[in-house]
Amino acid sequence: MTPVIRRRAFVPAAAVVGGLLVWGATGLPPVGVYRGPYGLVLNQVAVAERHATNVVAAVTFDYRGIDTMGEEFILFAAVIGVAILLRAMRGEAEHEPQEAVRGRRVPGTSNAVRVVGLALLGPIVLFGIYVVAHGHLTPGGGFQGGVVLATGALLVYLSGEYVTLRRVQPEHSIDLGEALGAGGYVVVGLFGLVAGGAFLANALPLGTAGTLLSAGTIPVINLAVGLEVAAGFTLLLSEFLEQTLVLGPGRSGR
Amino acid sequence: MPALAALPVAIPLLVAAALVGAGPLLRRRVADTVAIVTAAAVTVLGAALLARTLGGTTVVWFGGWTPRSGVALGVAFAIDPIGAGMVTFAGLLMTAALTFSWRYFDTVGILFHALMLVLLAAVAGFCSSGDLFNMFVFFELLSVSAYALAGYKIEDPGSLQGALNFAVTNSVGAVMVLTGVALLYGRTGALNLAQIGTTLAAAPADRLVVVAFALLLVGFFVKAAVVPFHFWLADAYAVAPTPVCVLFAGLLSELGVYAVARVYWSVFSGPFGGHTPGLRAALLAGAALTALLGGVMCILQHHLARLLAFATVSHVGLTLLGIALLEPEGLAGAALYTVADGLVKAALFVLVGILAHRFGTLEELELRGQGRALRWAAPLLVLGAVGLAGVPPFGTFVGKALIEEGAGGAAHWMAALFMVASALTAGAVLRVSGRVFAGWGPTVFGGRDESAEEAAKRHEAEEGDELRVSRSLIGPSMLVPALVLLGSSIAIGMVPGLSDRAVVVAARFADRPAYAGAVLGGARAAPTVAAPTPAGGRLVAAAPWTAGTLVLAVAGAAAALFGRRLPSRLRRRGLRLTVPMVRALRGLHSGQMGDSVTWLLIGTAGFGTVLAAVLR
Amino acid sequence: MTVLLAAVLLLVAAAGTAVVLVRDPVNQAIMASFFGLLLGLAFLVLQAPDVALSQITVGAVALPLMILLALAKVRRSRR
Amino acid sequence: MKVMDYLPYLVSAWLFLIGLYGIVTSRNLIHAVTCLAVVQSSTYVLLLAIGYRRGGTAPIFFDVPVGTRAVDPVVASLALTDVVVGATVTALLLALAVQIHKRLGTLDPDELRAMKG
Repeated sequence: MTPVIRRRAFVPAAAVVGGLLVWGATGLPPVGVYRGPYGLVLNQVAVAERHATNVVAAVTFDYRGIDTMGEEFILFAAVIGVAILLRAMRGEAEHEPQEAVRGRRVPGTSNAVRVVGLALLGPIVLFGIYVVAHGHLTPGGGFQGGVVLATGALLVYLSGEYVTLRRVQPEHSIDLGEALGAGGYVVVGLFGLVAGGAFLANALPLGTAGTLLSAGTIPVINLAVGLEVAAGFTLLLSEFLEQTLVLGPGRSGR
Repeated sequence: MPALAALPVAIPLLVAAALVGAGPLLRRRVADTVAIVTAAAVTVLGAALLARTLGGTTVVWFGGWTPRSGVALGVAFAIDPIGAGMVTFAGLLMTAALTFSWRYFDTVGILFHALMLVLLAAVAGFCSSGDLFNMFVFFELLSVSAYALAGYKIEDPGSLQGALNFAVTNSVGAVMVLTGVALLYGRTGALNLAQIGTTLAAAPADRLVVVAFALLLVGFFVKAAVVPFHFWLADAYAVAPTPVCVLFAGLLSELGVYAVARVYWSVFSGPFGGHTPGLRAALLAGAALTALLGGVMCILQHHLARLLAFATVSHVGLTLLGIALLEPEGLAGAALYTVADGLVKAALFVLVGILAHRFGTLEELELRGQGRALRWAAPLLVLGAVGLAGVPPFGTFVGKALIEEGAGGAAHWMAALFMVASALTAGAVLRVSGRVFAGWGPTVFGGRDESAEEAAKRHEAEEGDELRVSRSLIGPSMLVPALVLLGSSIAIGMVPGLSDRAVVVAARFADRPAYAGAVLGGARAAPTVAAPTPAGGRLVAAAPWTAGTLVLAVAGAAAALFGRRLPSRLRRRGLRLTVPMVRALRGLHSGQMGDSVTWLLIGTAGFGTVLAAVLR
Repeated sequence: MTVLLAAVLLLVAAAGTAVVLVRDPVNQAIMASFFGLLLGLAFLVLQAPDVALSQITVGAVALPLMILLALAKVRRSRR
Repeated sequence: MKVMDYLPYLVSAWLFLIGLYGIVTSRNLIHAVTCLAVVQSSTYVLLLAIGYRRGGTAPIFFDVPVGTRAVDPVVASLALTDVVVGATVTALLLALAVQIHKRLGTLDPDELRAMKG
């Protein structure tokens, strides 16, 4: 198809599909009316059963914990995929990283930026850890906190010397973090199988609802997910960053 | 033994994480061995599950959250023999694929093994799950690992484009599935298949149910590559590394069909119960189109992996025919056909991979006559063609016979369709065998619109690292998988009384109230006993059609190879008729991402409108 | 509340359209970040703070960043 | 009022279709991948709208007692993980696009097709 034919074929088909979607959606109750039962039952029982005040976390990490394990491994697979897809480029880049970075650094990072970046780092990392650790109590958890932590790592990259950092920080430790986070989730599941009779069953003391050390396995899984997401996004960002920084300045041309 | 149900998912995932974590400390062969052992373990677990579920559906609630007064709070795996059979099948294919890659890649990272194992776990979860959103999660998981595996050969631009088209088209399909799930959730407030089915069965189907069904159907059809949702497939399969193709062609496409069957019988068979004739007609039409178009595209290919990719499209259509009958017999046939046919296609990809490994090309013309150096592979390739044709003792014959019988009064039409489609694919493979191993046939293609120069250019572009490896001898690690795969397909055809047992199992799969009782009641459902049909009859009925398939396939291959000896007037007239059609068909299969997505939307509009018409 | 929700959702629809129609990829990435932010806002109004937090960190920060980095790479090698 | 009741569903359908339009007409793979992110976001809007309850709070009973009218926690859980997963899939696609550009020097889908022959 040429672009013109494609557009002409697309518009009527899209109109029909849009019509079907809207037609089907009018079979839903009006927005604002949720009849349940799934969510209504959980809102009633989850806090008592799981001692987690954040019901979303209880659903994500326990009632539907197997889904989240799958989602975590989607992240795992995607990160591996990016590493595989960008592998050759890395090989090519390693020839002259030093000069390239020097070329980048002169107009780029000033000391002021570096200071501000590093000053921001502390609060960001603290915030990330807080978000991960309080996932079972208040909004947040491993997914959100993990991404926050990864942006903290990015800050290190941006304000520091990327190549130096790469030398200092062994790349494998991030792989290891990812593997630990992903594998840790499965281990918690297997632990539940052995100690609690079902995969992912909670076999830890539940504690007092509303306190940091409560909700049994949920904070543990949150931690595993936080580790996995932080390591995974750091890897993703650094894979893309490696392309640009090591190979030269970003915005140029055109 | 609730452990058994979760382990085919948990073990490969844990091993994959461990492989990545141990990373640089591992030697290549250690990683190979660990991965192969893991896949073999999943096969054994699957077989154990299969044996166990023959007595009744195994239901396991994660986290121990059993349902309360009919409301599922957690996620369940509800495994019946068809699901357990798919897990076993996936484990077997993965074992074969990983064994094959032992010698196939010169350098392969641990990441490859990790991705393969994640893919295996995803398939196991997908086939075990009794929860709609959970199915979606595993569907996404297997898709994402498949995207990365399809693009594995980064030196090959074709591979990257194929993977991108694959990923974008399938992601759109996944969004459609999720939209369908959301609509059903908005109506029923449930995600458990049995619970949704029970709630929906209480009322006749309305617009929401129809649209949700259409979205799920289209989303799964994209994965299954049903026409017109198949445009991404050839580009992705043709360029993926052979061990990955073994899985893609053997299993991945069929999973889309499996999903349609699972979702239809557990959720939609209640509300759509009164509309089966219309629905059947719509599904049969799509399946027949897929089988025929795939077959025609198959004989038009000169690149062996593309040829097999279109054979996959065609045979997915045949499998879907069995499901589309909406009868237990057709379903039983489709289940057997999926496994037996998947084994044959996987074996064919292994053989083609051996050719690529040895000769460094997959272009049929360049391989002409070269196969003499690999004489022993010739009978295997021919055997594979025989398997595609559905000839006894291959299991494909039993599956085919069941589907044809399930068609009842239309059995002749069904048999004719099977005959034509599988004669096309089997004939194409026979043609390849003749050209490659005996050196038969012309050195150019008649009526082709691709010049030798273009082919050479494309070949050059496609030659990636796997094709440039040392032309070492073919070791047993490459031969044995082919033998085992073909042998397993034959073994399936020789199990006595298998087709009768398959019908019983399928009847249970299709029994929605029994399924709901097993899942929500927490009890094992008593197996429904279907009226046994004499197995001999259906096999006898299928025999003449099978002979016809073989004759057509051989004749077609002979015409392609020795067509020059036909009177030239006849030939010219034939070419004049077919060339424009061929050119048009090739033009449609552009491999352009925007085209695939446009076709996806056109197909959705078409299917949606038809379903809205027949289901209301 | 409903008016607020409607207003935010219309903004989301407009921003989504803009993401598609802005053809220059760099401007598009910036638009995508804005779109991600608006989506996060909509999720807050829909009483889903967990999702909103997730959306804002991912959709408004991490994803546009990756797009910009990918573009930077592509632009550099185009010269 | 009828339209207001269904507005989120309309917005979701619109995002789905406009995103697809972007993919189909795109002249740049990275642009197309970003459009795919718009397509994906349609499901988040749909899910959260389905679980929304007028006057309900977030399903977090830290400051409010259990029994307070709250929105559905299930859709939030589904959407929250999906947001992260969607982004990683997008990252995978971006990596593919970057590699394609490296190998072929263009990101235009139509030029790429011509190159494939």
